[in-house]
Amino acid sequence: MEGEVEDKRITLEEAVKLVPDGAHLFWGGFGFQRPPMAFAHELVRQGKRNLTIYTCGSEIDIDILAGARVVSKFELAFFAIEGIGLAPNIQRRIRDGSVQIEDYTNLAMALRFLGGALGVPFMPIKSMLGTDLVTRSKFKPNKVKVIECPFTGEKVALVPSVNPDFSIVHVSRVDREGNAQIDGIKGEDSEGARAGKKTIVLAEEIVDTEFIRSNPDLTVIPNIYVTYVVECPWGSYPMMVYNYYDYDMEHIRMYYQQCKTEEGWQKYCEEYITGVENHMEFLKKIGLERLLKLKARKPLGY
Amino acid sequence: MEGEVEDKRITLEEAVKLVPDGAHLFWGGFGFQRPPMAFAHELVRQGKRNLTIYTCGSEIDIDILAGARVVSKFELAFFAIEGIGLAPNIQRRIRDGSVQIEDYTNLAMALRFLGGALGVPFMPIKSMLGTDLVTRSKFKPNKVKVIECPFTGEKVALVPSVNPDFSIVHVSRVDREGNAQIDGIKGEDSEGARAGKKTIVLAEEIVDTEFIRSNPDLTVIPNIYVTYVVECPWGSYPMMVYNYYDYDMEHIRMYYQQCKTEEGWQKYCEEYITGVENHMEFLKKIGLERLLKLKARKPLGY
Amino acid sequence: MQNLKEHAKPGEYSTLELMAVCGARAIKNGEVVFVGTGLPMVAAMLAKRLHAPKAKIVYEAGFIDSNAIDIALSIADSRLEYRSSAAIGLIETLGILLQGGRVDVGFVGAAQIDEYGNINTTYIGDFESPKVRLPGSGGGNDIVSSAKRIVIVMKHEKRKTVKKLDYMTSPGHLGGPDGRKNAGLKGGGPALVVTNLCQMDFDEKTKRIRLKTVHPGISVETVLENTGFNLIVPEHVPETEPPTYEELEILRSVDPTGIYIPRST
Amino acid sequence: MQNLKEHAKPGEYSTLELMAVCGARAIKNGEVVFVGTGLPMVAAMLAKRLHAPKAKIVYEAGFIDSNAIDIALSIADSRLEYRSSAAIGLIETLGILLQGGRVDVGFVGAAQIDEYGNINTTYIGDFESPKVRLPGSGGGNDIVSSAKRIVIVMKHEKRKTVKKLDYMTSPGHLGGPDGRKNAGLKGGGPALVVTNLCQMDFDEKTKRIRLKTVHPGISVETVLENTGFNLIVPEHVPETEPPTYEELEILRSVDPTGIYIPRST
Repeated sequence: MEGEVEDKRITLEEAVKLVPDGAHLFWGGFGFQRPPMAFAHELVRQGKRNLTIYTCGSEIDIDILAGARVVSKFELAFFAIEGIGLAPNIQRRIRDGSVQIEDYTNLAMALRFLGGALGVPFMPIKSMLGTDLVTRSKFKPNKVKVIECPFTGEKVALVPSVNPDFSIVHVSRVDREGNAQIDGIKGEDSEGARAGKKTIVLAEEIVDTEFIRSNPDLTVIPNIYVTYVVECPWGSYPMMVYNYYDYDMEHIRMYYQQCKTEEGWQKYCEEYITGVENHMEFLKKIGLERLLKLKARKPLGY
Repeated sequence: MEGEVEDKRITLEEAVKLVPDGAHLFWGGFGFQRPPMAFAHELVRQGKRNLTIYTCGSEIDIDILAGARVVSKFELAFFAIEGIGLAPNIQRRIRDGSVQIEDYTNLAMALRFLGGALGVPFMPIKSMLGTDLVTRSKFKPNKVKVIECPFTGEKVALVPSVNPDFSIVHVSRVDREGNAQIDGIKGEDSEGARAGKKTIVLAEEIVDTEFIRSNPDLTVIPNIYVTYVVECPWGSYPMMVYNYYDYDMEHIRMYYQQCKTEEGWQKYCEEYITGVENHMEFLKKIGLERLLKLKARKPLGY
Repeated sequence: MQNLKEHAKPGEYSTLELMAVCGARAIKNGEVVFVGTGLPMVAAMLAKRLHAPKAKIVYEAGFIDSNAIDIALSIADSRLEYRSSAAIGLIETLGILLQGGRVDVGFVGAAQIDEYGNINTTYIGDFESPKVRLPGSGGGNDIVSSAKRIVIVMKHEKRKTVKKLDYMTSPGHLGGPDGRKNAGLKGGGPALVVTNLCQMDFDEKTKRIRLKTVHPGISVETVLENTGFNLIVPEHVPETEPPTYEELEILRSVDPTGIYIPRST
Repeated sequence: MQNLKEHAKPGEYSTLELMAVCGARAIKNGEVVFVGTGLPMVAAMLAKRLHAPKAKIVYEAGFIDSNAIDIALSIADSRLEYRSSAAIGLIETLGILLQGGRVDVGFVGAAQIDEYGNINTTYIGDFESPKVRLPGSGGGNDIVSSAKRIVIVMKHEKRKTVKKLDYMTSPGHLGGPDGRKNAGLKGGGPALVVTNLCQMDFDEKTKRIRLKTVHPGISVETVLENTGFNLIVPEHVPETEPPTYEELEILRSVDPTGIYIPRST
């Protein structure tokens, strides 16, 4: 009775190869939760250049992409190593002029993704009004428009929708045709995954289609939105995935300290990214013992 | 460690008493799924008048409200007894001039609720353009505005957001402080429940707060949006609630046949609504045996 | 037993069965299909079990990639959840999937259509004091506005195929070739009309409705007699390909009790 | 043991502890509170365990009515899901809860503020060639735009309390009393500023910043020496009420290892 199931699985290397230089990417995860770290590493390994990244806020994942000169433009609301300090590589790349940032707010970015998903050219928002977020822009000619509401007369800001070439999202689990579940907060990933012209879903684990179809209510990203699926356990390390593993603060602090200098960053990049062949070799370098210590405990989920 | 839990439970009678004549209501459920039937019956019993109802599409629930002259205005996209015929009471009330309908599309209504929930005065939509849905209105001076997008130049319709006085939603289960779960499709209830100035959640069953907080991912309507909670088993009968019970097509067909005439409707109303004291007496009239036959089977959910 | 790929003979199938088969054939493998209840649901289920196993059926209430095994009576029927990929809501289906441009083919009905495929499902008679108030748009206008192509399924009568609609609920090609573009609409508009007498498509240049095939046993004259607007009739009008035995067999298994497609005698 | 309701004496608590207590006291029972990580999170957890057990704590990543038992290091930290009512996303928290007008009090930090409570968290120096690029708005502008009232928590320095911001990230009272209304903003704007030296509020008529209380041991002169803008100083400036032993005890149990509030010596 049931339809044929398409197999959308490819490897991380194959997925990253699909992204051409100059492409525009929605970048999933929020704060320390589910950033596509492994995808960032592979973008660096394959030497991609001149990408534009759209995201609400991210941390060492996008700092690495700036450090390795993979990304030249960001449209976002926030970047830092939360709770520790400013993102060291992005700071340097802004100073040397190789990275430009167009500033929005978190809600504005999330609505830009929702607008892209909904197929409308803009979304209304009641933030940003009256501030330099409206009046100043770095590289975007039409960053935001303030109009008077034709129903109430009040001022409303309109932000342009985004339909990036690729949406990159790291999730809890997915079946081979792309039905994805996300445990815990979704950040802006529900909208972002629906905004991309193509969407690549990386997942901690691949589950049988049977498992998904027994619980349709739990599907956060249905197959129709998903172009490719990548199995990628520990794919957000050293950040966290709810119900799977906690962050490795020791590694994050080491990253922050070391990347304060360009030399330190180059050393980190060589040691953990370009100097290892792939994601599995990276994980081996971190070591099984360290990973197992981070595994989430029930019912806490961290 | 944990915060105090507020008890928002009231009875169906108390909940309906809160609704004054002339109030504006979001009306939950979609098609045959989870309409607030018991709430409709109680509105009739308490003799409410001159309500305005906002909904995407509904069936015998709103036909009853029109028949009993509880509602004088609808803003909606669809009404009928699906698969059977036109809604008999609404037809008569339109003819005698006591009911007026302002037409939108299902997406337009759902977006109007989302806009109300989001606190913006309008939402953009790419439907309705070029049709009489834009050019003709019954009672609404500013029904829809077509503008040129300030980013792309394309035409976009704007629909006004809705923040009704009360949102009435029937769900699968809820805890006493108003955290609600909905099994199966949500229709426009997620947005509608968030748009109301006050929101009344009726539920098939009340569950312990412990149950909700063990699975925060399953909460569809969080407590902050909910003003009152009403325990209301079989509250959508003779329509359906996924995982709880199927529709009673025999009753629905009887309703349709009988309500083709005003006399038939008056008889139905007397027999099943005004002539029974409350929801429990209505259920007793239907009878345990009939109800048990409709109980949902696992894993089908119907 | 007959060869399953052979065409059934007159009398071996009903007109409704032929219409369902025409609807099914309009669905290509892998497409995202937006349908309501009734005949289009049966057509989509038939297509999925026959030539389009990778088609994804979407119902506006929120069911995505449904694999229902029982016939549903409501667009929001619990039956449609069975082994679906996801169960969400209207903003997801009508907003993100449909308006977002991800739906290939949408099926709608019509109380009236005009020669550009514009549709009325709201009022019969005058807007101010109508003879009949119909159910309204529902998701109909949304589907016709944004799906890549539209299949209209309706009964063929003179009073339903009119020169001027009493009310335009859903946009066909509006006034002609640039009508939809000028109005700001995203979808491709009506591509096929399936009736109890024939199939009609639209002239590429004028976007006016055109006879495509006549059903077995129906003459072009009969179609014209039952049509209220000016129908383009090509020189050669082929006969609609009858159902195959395979199509009929599956169709009857999809709706075994004949809820939407009563069994042919 | 001391009476829990008594005030602690100088030396028994740190300035950060006093600031957290000031933040907690700004939260009323039953309110919806929007906080980030750091000191405001600790303040909200303290309030909830003391005088505001019905307060609902919302974190922008999507955690609603959180009951975390461990201190989180990220706004999206899995620790915040523990026994929450719901875990959704940014559109829910920043859009529907906050912009929808359901958040009573929001806490934000600031790298610079001016005398109308306008906030900079984006650039230090010139926009075209800044000295430092700060993290940006994040949800800060959204919170300050739409919460009913705002509590700003920051270090009190002359270079941070300026006459003119290098960049306005979030709207205080803009140019004065009608500033927010004219701009179309929904929320009430900044109501309280908690620093390491004092608490400041806003003059009802002019919406300019005003000294409210000075922390124990801090003089009005010290505050003025460390302030870059014109601060309204009322005739009588009371001393900030020190923490009670009860407040301190709970505060220390909320952040037992002193991640955000190192233990006072």
